[in-house]
Amino acid sequence: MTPLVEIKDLKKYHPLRQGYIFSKRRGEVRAVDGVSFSISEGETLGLVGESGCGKSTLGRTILRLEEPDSGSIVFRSEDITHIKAKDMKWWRKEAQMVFQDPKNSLDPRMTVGNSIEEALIIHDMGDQKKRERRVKELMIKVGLEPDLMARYPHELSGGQQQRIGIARALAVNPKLIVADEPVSALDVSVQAQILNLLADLKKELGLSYLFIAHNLWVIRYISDRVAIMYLGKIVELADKKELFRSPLHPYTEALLSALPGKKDRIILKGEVPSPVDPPSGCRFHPRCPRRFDRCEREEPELKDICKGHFVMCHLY
Amino acid sequence: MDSENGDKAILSVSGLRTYFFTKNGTVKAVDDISFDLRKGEILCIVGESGSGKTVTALSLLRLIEPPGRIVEGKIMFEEKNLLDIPISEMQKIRGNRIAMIFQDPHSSLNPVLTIGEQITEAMTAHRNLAKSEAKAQTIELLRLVEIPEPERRFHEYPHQFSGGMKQRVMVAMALACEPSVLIADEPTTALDLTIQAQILDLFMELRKKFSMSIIYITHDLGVVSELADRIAVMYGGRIMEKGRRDDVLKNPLHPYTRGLIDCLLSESEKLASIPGTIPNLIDLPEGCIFHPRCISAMDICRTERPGSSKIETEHYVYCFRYGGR
Amino acid sequence: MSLRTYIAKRLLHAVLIAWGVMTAAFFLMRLGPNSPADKYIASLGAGHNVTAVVAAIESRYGIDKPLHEQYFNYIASLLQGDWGWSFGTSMPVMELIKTHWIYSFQLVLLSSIFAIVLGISLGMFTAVKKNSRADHIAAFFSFAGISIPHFWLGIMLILIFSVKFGWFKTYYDTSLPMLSLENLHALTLPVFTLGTGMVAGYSRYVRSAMLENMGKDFVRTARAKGLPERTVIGKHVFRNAMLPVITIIMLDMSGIVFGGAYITEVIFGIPGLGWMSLKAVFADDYSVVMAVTLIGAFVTLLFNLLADIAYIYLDPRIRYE
Amino acid sequence: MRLAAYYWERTKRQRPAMAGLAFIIFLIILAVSGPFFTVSPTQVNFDEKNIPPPGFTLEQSIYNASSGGFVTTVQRGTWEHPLGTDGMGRDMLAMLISGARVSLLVGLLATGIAIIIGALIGITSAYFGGAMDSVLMRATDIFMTFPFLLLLILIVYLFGSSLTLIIMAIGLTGWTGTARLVRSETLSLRTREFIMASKALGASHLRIIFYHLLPNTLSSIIVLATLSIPGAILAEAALSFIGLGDPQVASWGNILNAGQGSLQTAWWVAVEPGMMLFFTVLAFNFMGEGMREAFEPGGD
Repeated sequence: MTPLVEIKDLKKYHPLRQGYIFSKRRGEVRAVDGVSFSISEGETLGLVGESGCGKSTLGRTILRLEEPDSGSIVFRSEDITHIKAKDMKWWRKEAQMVFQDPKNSLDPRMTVGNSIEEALIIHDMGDQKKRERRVKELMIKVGLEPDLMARYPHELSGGQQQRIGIARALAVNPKLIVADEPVSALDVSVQAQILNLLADLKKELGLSYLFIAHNLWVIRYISDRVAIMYLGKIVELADKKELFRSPLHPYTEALLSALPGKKDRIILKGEVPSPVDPPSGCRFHPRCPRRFDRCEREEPELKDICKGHFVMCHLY
Repeated sequence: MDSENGDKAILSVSGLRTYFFTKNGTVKAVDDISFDLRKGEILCIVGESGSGKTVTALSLLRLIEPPGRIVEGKIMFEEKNLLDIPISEMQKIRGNRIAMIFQDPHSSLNPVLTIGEQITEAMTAHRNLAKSEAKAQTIELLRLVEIPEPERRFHEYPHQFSGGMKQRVMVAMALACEPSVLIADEPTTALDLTIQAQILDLFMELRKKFSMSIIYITHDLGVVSELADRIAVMYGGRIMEKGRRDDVLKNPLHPYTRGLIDCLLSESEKLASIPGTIPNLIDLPEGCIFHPRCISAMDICRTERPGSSKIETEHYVYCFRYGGR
Repeated sequence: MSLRTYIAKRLLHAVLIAWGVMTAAFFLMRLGPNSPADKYIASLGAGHNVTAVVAAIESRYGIDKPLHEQYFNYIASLLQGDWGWSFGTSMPVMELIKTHWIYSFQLVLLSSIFAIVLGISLGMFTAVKKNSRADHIAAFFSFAGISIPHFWLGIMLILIFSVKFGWFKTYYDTSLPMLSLENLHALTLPVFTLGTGMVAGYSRYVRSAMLENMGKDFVRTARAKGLPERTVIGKHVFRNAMLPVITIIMLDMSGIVFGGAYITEVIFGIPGLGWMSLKAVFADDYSVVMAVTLIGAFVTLLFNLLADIAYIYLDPRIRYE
Repeated sequence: MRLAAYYWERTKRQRPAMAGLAFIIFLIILAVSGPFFTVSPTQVNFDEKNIPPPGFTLEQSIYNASSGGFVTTVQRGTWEHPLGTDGMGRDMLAMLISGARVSLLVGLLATGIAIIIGALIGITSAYFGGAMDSVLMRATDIFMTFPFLLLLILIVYLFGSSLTLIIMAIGLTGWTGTARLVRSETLSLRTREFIMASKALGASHLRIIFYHLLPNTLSSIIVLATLSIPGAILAEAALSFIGLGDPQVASWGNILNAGQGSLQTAWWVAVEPGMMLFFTVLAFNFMGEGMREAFEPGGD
């Protein structure tokens, strides 16, 4: 498989500023701190991590909704790391985003039809008649009655709102969709519907997903490969079946042990440290049940252990 | 109070209805539910949002605020119906005999009072304690819930604590008077994965130590499978199925319970899902409220509300497929 | 951020704003179509050596100097306490202020106490009794209180209680000793005039702040602990509700109090700063008008600063950031 | 717009707001049509001075030119002057209607100016942030530090007191509240996901400001505008009342000023304009509060 998008050593730091006249940098939140991976055509990469690990920032930076500090993003051999705002339109058509909170991701003062149509207006896709037909098509595609297009977001249920969010993302025929926790705000019985919809659309339209979640059963269902993120870094990346069968990184082991049906839960001590001042050496070492001397001193690298199973740990 | 199978129940709820009288109509948040809590057990109430599980918990302590009101029912606790006693007597039970932990530890603590004061207050409300004595006990409690440096943290404010630590403070507060019943309303939902595991672990330990009876409210079937002795599944303000953990999880009978478990635990290519959405509680469907989403609905489901049918010891289902009359 | 840095930051901000205020006042003065000299000459009438007077006044005000020099002189003399010369009364403006400020101060102080005590009690009461008949009646009266023009209210009070019933004098008597019951009696109508709008406003702020906090999760926690309702409201809700209320009350000092006190003084003839300023307007006493405006701004600034500092002591989230 | 209709439906349910609206419409009709059925508000007639409203009487001494002495007469109110006359014999009704025109003009125009300036400054400040935000907000702080009325008095004193100038002055000094509100609303909207979604679709800054930010702050702006009108009206009335208003026009504040001097004799001259002011301000406040409640999200 050829990579659709390839990310190399991507970094995104958010500066912390103080003072309003002579603002000075007091430090930075290392939200994304050197991340590399690729997503193949038609593949879903699941990205798992706890809140504050930088997974959302990573998603946004790839879409260039935030400016990367260093590293590169290459889409089909086109480097998009530094393209200017005015040359970005084609990239906006190739890559789209589905958001976490469906209610918040729709403009409350616009009908949902207009929200979808906005994509078509921005990219000059057809006259009004054509656009309306396309909006109807899209709504049917995501499993909604086209009559709903005249409604406002607050008149729809959470599941319906999220379907609108998906339709809006599909309007420009993208190849890549970054889905940032698209089901975590929904009820369990509705989550399954949206996940099935996303899986069907992927097959039908040949999409690739970067699927961000903190919930492992969601990831297990939707992903082809899975990346585990901790404090701005990817600590393990492997084929889904491989990862769930034999997790290597102690952090991954602990996360997987929380899945229902697993009897002996691994309980990690302490809390996620601040990304402003991450621990020395391996970032996970203060909480790691299997740490040894070297972990504190030396930062491990993301190594390929066997056939695409990457792990960042001194144990291997 | 004897429960359905003759065991001693510490808390027994029957026919509880809590409605919210809003401008747009009456929300039947809890609509005729009955269950027992036995001594030393963990009862998990499982449901999605809008199922009425939180309102049930609040009703037990009579913490329902207008426009909500407990319309009818009986809550028997220590030989008394909690719905009949005056509010002053209810205040003596709250925090003292029955304590509660809430979902969001960030908003459940008063931001302008120190942690120490908030826990001490829970103690002195019910017991005559000297100030120094209350402080010593509070610090002991903080140590019990594994908060490091309790003497220092006693004087700190909630915003100086992380989410997990705040929830530990809430637990300490609930334990202040060593209650016989603890109600925990989704105590880990607002927390991160690894922190959730820590809090759950704390629960298990405390349960062993204090032999409390716990009502644990959650939407997470994974947690249920670990924690519960018995389970009650709620949907749209009603109980759909209740019984011992293994009976319900391994042999779910109600189509809703089965759907829910399939959603979460299936590993097949296509996720099982329940069609449709959660009903609007103002305009509930006639008959069984689950019938519009039920794959095996019959005619009678559309017109009549099913009663409970006893499948085996302690396993009850509210569905016409199993009698329901 | 430590406590000291926080306070230092607020102080720096206040100094910056004070400088901005002085600069704005300076340019406003220079932008005006009339120079102080023109105004003074207009009031002199004919028969004077106009050129000489103009020259004298312009050098007194320093208007003959280049603009930047005028600006620095102006700021420097303000900082030294030289606030100009009042032609109307032939004395330094600072002296004039020193004799008049106390009348404004007593009016504002008494009205604020009246308004804060009554406003907070009324707000708490209506919040606890939400949607009761008493709450609706209080809501109606606070709307009326907010909407009633206080200068009209003052006149109506005079019409009813002074003209009709003769309980009070129609004018404030300056011969009364400051700390006496008679003085308090004489200030009844003025305080009521100025205080009504404040009571109405404060009671609504307090009510909405109380109601907002009564819906918070920590209040439910407090109830779940078994605390009596009195403690829940009086301790948990009240302390949180007071945070925004104190800020609003402090910030109000500028709008309601200065505008209101100005006009109340005019209606009742209380010789405070407002009364003094209006007299100066009609006497074309330029420096006095300017001085009162600046005092208003500086006092507002001071109250903003006090609000900021009060906040630190009330809200631990700022104290320990 | 279906959304506008929806909010109108919800506002309609607020009874005080509707009463306020009715009063304001009545006032506007009166102000516009007044000149066609009343005498001139400036027409002085000393023979008819201090006539009370019908139903009231007033004893006063009037100099009788033919007998050359003072005669005590009892003045009775007549329907010719339904609200009486003032000390110069001017018809109160005519003056009050003229005052309504002045007040409405001041309220609407000055608020309009203030809202436009405030909204522009607020949105620019929040959307672009950084140094732009710092400078604009410090300027706002400086403006807010001057007590509103004192600043108005200073401006009127320095630049003269025509009605146009007063309106300009109120508008140019009254924008700070709007700027703050619009800024804080824009700041919180800016981080909302639907703005992010528009950016992801490739929307331009202008599109985001005009299609998303502005419509979403509009309801707050409308409410604030409605609640700001009374402030503008009262400011003009206060200026006129202390004698710094436009002497060329009969405004409620002017009449009230004259009324204070004749409290002992002609009480109605002070009562009537104040009453009009009170009801007008009350009407706008009721309307603003009602709209605020109706626009509140999640109200149902």
